[in-house]
Amino acid sequence: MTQALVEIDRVSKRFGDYTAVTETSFSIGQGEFLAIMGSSGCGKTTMLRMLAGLEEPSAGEIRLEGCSQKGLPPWRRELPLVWQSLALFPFLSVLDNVGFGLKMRGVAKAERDRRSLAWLHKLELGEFASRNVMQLSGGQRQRVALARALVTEPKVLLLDEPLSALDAHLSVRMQALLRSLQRELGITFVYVTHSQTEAFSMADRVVIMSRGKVEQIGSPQAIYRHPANRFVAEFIGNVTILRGSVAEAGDQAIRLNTATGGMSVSRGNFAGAHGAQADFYVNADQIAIGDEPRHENHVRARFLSHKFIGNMVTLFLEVPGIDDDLKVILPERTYDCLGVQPGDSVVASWPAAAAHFFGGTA
Amino acid sequence: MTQALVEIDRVSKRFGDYTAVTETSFSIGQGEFLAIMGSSGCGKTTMLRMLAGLEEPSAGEIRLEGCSQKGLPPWRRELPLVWQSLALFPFLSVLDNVGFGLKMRGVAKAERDRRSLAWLHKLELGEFASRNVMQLSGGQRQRVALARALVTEPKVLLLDEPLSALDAHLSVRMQALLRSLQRELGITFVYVTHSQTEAFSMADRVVIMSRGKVEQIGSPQAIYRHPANRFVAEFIGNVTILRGSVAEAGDQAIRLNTATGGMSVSRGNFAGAHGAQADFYVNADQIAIGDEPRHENHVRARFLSHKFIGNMVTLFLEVPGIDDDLKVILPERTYDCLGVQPGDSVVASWPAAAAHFFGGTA
Amino acid sequence: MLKIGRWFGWAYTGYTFLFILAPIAASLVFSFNADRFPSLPLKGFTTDWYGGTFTDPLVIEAFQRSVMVSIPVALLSTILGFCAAYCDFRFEFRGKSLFGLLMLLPPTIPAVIMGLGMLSYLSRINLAGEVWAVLISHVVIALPFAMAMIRLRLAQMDAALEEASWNLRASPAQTLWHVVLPFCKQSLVAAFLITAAVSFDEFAVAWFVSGLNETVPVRVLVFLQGQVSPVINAIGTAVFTSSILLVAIGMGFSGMGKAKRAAADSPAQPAGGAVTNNGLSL
Amino acid sequence: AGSALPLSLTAASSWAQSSGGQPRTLTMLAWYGHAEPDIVAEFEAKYNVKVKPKYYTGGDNMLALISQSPAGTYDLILSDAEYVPQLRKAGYLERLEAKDYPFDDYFPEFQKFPGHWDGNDLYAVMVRFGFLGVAYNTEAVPESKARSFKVYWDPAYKGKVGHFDWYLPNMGEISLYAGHKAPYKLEKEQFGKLQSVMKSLRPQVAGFFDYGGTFSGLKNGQLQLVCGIGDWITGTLARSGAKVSSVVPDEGGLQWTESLSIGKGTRNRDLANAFIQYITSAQGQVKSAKMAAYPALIPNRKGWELLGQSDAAEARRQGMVLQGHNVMDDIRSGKITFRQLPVQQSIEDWNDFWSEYKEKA
Amino acid sequence: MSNTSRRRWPLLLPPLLWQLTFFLLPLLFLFVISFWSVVNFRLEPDMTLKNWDFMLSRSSFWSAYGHTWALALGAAAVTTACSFPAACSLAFTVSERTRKLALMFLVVPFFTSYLVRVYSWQAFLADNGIVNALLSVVGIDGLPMLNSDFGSLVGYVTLALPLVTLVQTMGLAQIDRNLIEAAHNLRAGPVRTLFEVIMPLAKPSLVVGALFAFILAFGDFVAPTYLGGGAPPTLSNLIIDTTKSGQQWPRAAVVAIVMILTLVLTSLAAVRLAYGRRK
Ligand SMILES: Nc1ncnc2c1ncn2[C@@H]1O[C@H](COP(=O)(O)OP(=O)(O)OP(=O)(O)O)[C@@H](O)[C@H]1O
Ligand SMILES: Nc1ncnc2c1ncn2[C@@H]1O[C@H](COP(=O)(O)OP(=O)(O)OP(=O)(O)O)[C@@H](O)[C@H]1O
Ligand SMILES: [Mg+2]
Ligand SMILES: [Mg+2]
Repeated sequence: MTQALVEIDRVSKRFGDYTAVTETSFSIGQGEFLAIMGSSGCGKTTMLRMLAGLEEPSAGEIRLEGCSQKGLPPWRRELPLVWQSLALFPFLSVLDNVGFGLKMRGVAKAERDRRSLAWLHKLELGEFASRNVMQLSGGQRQRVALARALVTEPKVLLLDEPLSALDAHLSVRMQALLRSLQRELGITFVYVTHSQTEAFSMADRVVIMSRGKVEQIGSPQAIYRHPANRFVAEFIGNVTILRGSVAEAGDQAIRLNTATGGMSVSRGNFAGAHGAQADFYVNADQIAIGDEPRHENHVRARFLSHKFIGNMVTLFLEVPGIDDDLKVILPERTYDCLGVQPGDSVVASWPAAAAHFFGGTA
Repeated sequence: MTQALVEIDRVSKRFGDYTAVTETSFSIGQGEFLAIMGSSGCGKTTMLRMLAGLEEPSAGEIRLEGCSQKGLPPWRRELPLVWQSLALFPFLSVLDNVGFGLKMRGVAKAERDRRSLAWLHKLELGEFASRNVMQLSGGQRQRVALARALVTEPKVLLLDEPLSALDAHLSVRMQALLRSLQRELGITFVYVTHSQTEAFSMADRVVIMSRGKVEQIGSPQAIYRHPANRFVAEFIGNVTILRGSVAEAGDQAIRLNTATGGMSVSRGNFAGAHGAQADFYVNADQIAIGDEPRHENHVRARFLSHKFIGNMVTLFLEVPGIDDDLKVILPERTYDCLGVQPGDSVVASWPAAAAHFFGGTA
Repeated sequence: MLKIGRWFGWAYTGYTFLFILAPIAASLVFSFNADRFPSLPLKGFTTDWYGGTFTDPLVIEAFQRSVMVSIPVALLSTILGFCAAYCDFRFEFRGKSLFGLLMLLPPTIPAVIMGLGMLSYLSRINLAGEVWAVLISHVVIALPFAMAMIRLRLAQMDAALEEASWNLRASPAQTLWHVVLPFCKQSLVAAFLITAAVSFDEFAVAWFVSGLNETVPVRVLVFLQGQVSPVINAIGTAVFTSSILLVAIGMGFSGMGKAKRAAADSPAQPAGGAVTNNGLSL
Repeated sequence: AGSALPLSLTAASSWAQSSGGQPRTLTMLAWYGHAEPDIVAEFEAKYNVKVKPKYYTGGDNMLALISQSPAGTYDLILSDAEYVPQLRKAGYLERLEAKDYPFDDYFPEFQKFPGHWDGNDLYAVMVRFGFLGVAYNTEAVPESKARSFKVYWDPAYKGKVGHFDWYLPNMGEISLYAGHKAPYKLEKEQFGKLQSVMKSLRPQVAGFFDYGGTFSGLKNGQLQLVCGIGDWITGTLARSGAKVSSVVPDEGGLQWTESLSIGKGTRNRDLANAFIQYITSAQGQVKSAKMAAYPALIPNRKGWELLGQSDAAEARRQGMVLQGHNVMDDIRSGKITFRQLPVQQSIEDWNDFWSEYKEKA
Repeated sequence: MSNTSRRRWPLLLPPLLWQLTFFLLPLLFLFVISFWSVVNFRLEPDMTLKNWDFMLSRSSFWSAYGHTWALALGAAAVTTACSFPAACSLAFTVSERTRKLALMFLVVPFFTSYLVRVYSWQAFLADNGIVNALLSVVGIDGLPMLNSDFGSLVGYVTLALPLVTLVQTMGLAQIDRNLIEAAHNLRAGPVRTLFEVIMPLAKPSLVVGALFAFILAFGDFVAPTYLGGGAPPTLSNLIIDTTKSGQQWPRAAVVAIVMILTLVLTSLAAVRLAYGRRK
């Protein structure tokens, strides 16, 4: 990681009795694209608002380039925020919206307009400069909000679910725009989102939060492949969680007894004693389906239902003895070749390398 | 397809000068799960509202079990609708909300409550019967709205983006619920949605609309593999569209000259004469990447950027001579093995079977 | 900095309320002052003025009449106001903006002019000087208040609510009865109370058209023009007390109650994240 | 406008009549005070009747109320004498029988009061009267100064001079000050002079007040001189301890007169008649002289006698003593003129000037 | 819904007929009698322009008109300025609950006899009234307040302040907080935010509040009579004086019509100012 630009140091935020953010620490590097994800109400917006100075932390400190921001009112900070609702000024033209921040910094009108216009052109909004913002479409407004935040050339840009109001297509295009802007300008983005797709496809690192706490920080791949705990695994939703007691510890793998028989799980840095209960997870896209077991771990299961998403199919299998359905993700072509029908009995199998304990790195 | 339950016969709807739905015809079979998709403002809601009788078609006719619904006001129809906003009655208890339709049909109180309660239990809401609907969570309200529509045991249920207000997780669980309810009850669902995932994973058939017109109707797989036209292809977004002139027509494939050289495209029922210009598309997940061409069609391209979505990676390649980027979808593991970096030069290749003309069936 | 601004704001607001409430408070004080004229220093405590007020047959009659007028006024204006508000909310028709103007204009017509117009018109149709005249004029004045309040409530109604009701086979009439009216219930009660208060306080038009059938505020006006007696303060204080009760109850129905209920409910509602987790357990 | 209307009863009076044991209702249109308990209680008890007043605030207001109500609304009409001819001409009054009333006991000047008779037909009976002059605050203004209308122009009282908001008494007084012996009968140039004299007074003036405003203005010291009123206000105030008084100045004073008539279309003629008899009798006259709302002089000589016996102090205060100088002497000396409507100009002319006068600050 | 059009009549007719019969007709009738004449204290149907001619050619009418305008405008300005800080405080710095309570206290006087309140003000504003008594404690003596335009203004403000504060508070409370925070986030401090963001956003409620104050003051006769000393007269005073003057109802009707026209035009202009200027 590059040098830490923003440091969040044991920050908590309480609203009355309710603690929205609990003793959270992490730092954000120069030029990094950091996404914050988590279920609704977990404190993402609160985190961002504390960065912007719109809320004061109840405890802890936020540092920007090493300087504590404590007590600094929002209008003294250089951390522009892009709101989900955009918060464009409805009584101003597009140009004046973009120029607002410059005006507040005392930039003269001519210079202000020049710089605003340059940004509008960059975001392909040049022709709308004199329009009222209310006359723009959703995607256009979105870009105006971006231009307004970027025109002062900040080091860090905060974004709170900026794309959630857009329809799927627009959202995809805006993602591309955001990503390329961020690369091009070398700005640090702190990006709050609900959408796994957005976070995973854009961010360098993703923070997963739950109930005011950070559950995991890491690259999208790391989180996807190696969820740190049950919460993250369920949140990402691409694994099946199983449970067993340690029967035999090998070098590479550990053998467990589960409700459906013995299973091998990658050792990682797991240190459970013989007989200890342990949760582990199996990656859905590393499971093979067929009439015969093809890997060392295998269960016989009943094919319940499937979901077709893009060119992938998710299969739900009922395994005797375990509560959750076993999730299997196959490319559509593989699924077609299998020719199974709901209700059929199949064998699911996976190598020890597809199963991991929580918290172990691969 | 089973017997047509609902027939939409050259239906148009104009609002003043604006035509929201243009001469649309299709029919919906008994017990079918039909999803309607399309970009915002394309007339999906209008279509549904015409079915429910909330809008009267400007031209054409809607028939239910062969009977024209023309002139029938909404309160004489048996086509319950589930609103995106749910439209629950805030001043009634959960039980009374569910029983409203029965009350309007003159069902006595005791019987009404019995039937409503049975539905609430079925949807695991039994314990909330006497609560005010405002006190429920989003997902619970959603189920109340469903119960209210289903309690009268209709033949057809209309749903307008019922899940769009829920967060991603809740939405996935509700999808499973809806799908299993529909199967179990054998009711016809007409389901409007924005979300490709929802439509493709639940529906038997999908209708793709654009600007008031139907662009394609078919099973999710058919639409995914064989978009009928450029609009659908771009809407689904998993192909790259290319253009060429017919050079040589073979039995299985047709050879075209394109800006990047000759290409073979599956013949399908294409009937263009020699020299004719034609668009064709290449499925992104059937393209191989490497240092060498691996299939008969190949181009040299520059790897621009990639997007990580779940366990798949989308690569964008710049090909000299074509405007759009070439889209390639690879499993993450394949991508990892390739070890390419943005900026690298690669060879993309695909078999003739991965390229199709629009409108041709495979 | 911000704190100072905040305190300044609150102090200023306090002064504003002082300005608004001072005359009311003074009238309360002077209603117990032995001196016949409201001036300083106070002369000593007395309840004579109340005694005088509540034994004066004219005042008692005026009170009875005010009550008798304000209740039907409130009823009629609420009903008519609902009809007007609903039409404005639901229907599109030619001349709708004129309709709205006609419904909402009366409060902008100065009371003197309304009085003048009402008196000359009602005397043409043999109603001037009758209780009916007061009733009619007050409905004209109060209807816009009722309409505005109910219209505001209707604006909060999801348009889909009525459609949902039709969709569940309720005819438009049934929908009005089972959905729209229950939805507006609080605002109907509030409109009733507030129109009653408007009628109970209106003096200018009533003075023109009431003839011998004086209402309480007309009596006050007559006292003010003629006798200048502390009875004015006594009546004022009594009317203030009853108005404050009516309005408080009205407000309670329209908003405060809701706020309170919401506050009481919120613990029952699982906080953000919890909704996701226990919302569905299929 | 209401004259063409068919006869109808108010809801209130028809209720009262339909129920036997209930008291009947007698309606009265009057200045404030004439139907208060101190005046009517005895009458009400005697006839089992309830007197129900509508109080007006000036002759024009009274005319408006009559004209906008159906005939028969008001059984009794108490009006300022100068309005009686207008009411009669407009057909709002019933004719009265002269023999019903104790005219023989009246001072001769008041037996055949101008305007109350049309030839030999009687339409109104005089009940009480009073003088209008200079009303002043006895602490701020010495009586010697108040003895002339000139005091209104005194710079010491700038901004402390009030007008009773009715053109008639004010313009009459200033007309007297301008030297017009017949203050309401003005030639064109005399009217012009009146206007210019009045305009010169305007800078002194604090405002224009109704009865209530005048009352509280004098009481709380806001006003130290008031033009257009007399003892009917200051007397009342003095009774409650205010330091105010009024005098008839040397230039002369005006007399206001209140008279009772019976409204056209009354359903209670007998009661109405009885009331006039009651209030014009000696006992009634004493009550009227001492009316709580505002005291006044009475035209009934027997009334004077009775007042002298029952309340000598009040009789003295008002100058209604049969021995020694009394108010009748002022009238007989020509110092007092009846207030009346303008003769050569129209009411509107005077009123318009009054409006204009108010305007110029 | 096209098929609802027939069903609106049972709901539309009652209020429509009521307001036509008892509101529009009286006003039209007022217009009609402005062409009638008065003979012998009685109104006689006529078709004469002389009332219009008479009133509109009077200089006293026009100066009353000017005076009323000035007073009403003053009332609108003073009330707006007085209530804005309070409305800001209520809208932004207190809890929802406190705000509701405060708004209730604002509404209550609206339904408390205005006459009684004006009467009460006399005791405050008189030369030796309560205010002067308090002022003399700090060594200021004898400010004349009663029976002046100042007195009238106090009355108007009494009448309009609660309503205006209410309108402004509701307008301000509706402002999207995000916009204020966005302004802060773009480095606008509290004062600049007030002028650059809050004021433009609150413009409709400011204008509508001022309009209410204007309308109320324009038509009120109580404050100028009991606190303003009745001089110089306002148009409402003029109406009352004119009806007194030999039953000149037609002339009073002329004044009334001019007042209504003025108010309608002012309202239109104000609404345009409040909502119209959006590109
Ligand atoms: N001003 C406030 N007063 C009281 N509680 C608050 C306040 N702001 C936020 N909260 C609470 O803090 C918690 C976290 O809120 P926050 O807005 O940060 O969630 P979030 O993660 O952004 O959720 P979402 O995804 O729904 O936007 C929530 O439970 C919320 O109710
Ligand atoms: N009542 C109406 N009057 C005028 N135009 C209307 C009306 N209802 C819909 N439209 C227009 O008809 C078009 C189709 O609207 P519709 O609501 O059916 O779109 P939609 O496909 O449901 O869009 P979305 O995905 O945004 O819900 C839109 O352009 C809309 O503006
Ligand atoms: Mg948030
Ligand atoms: Mg829609």
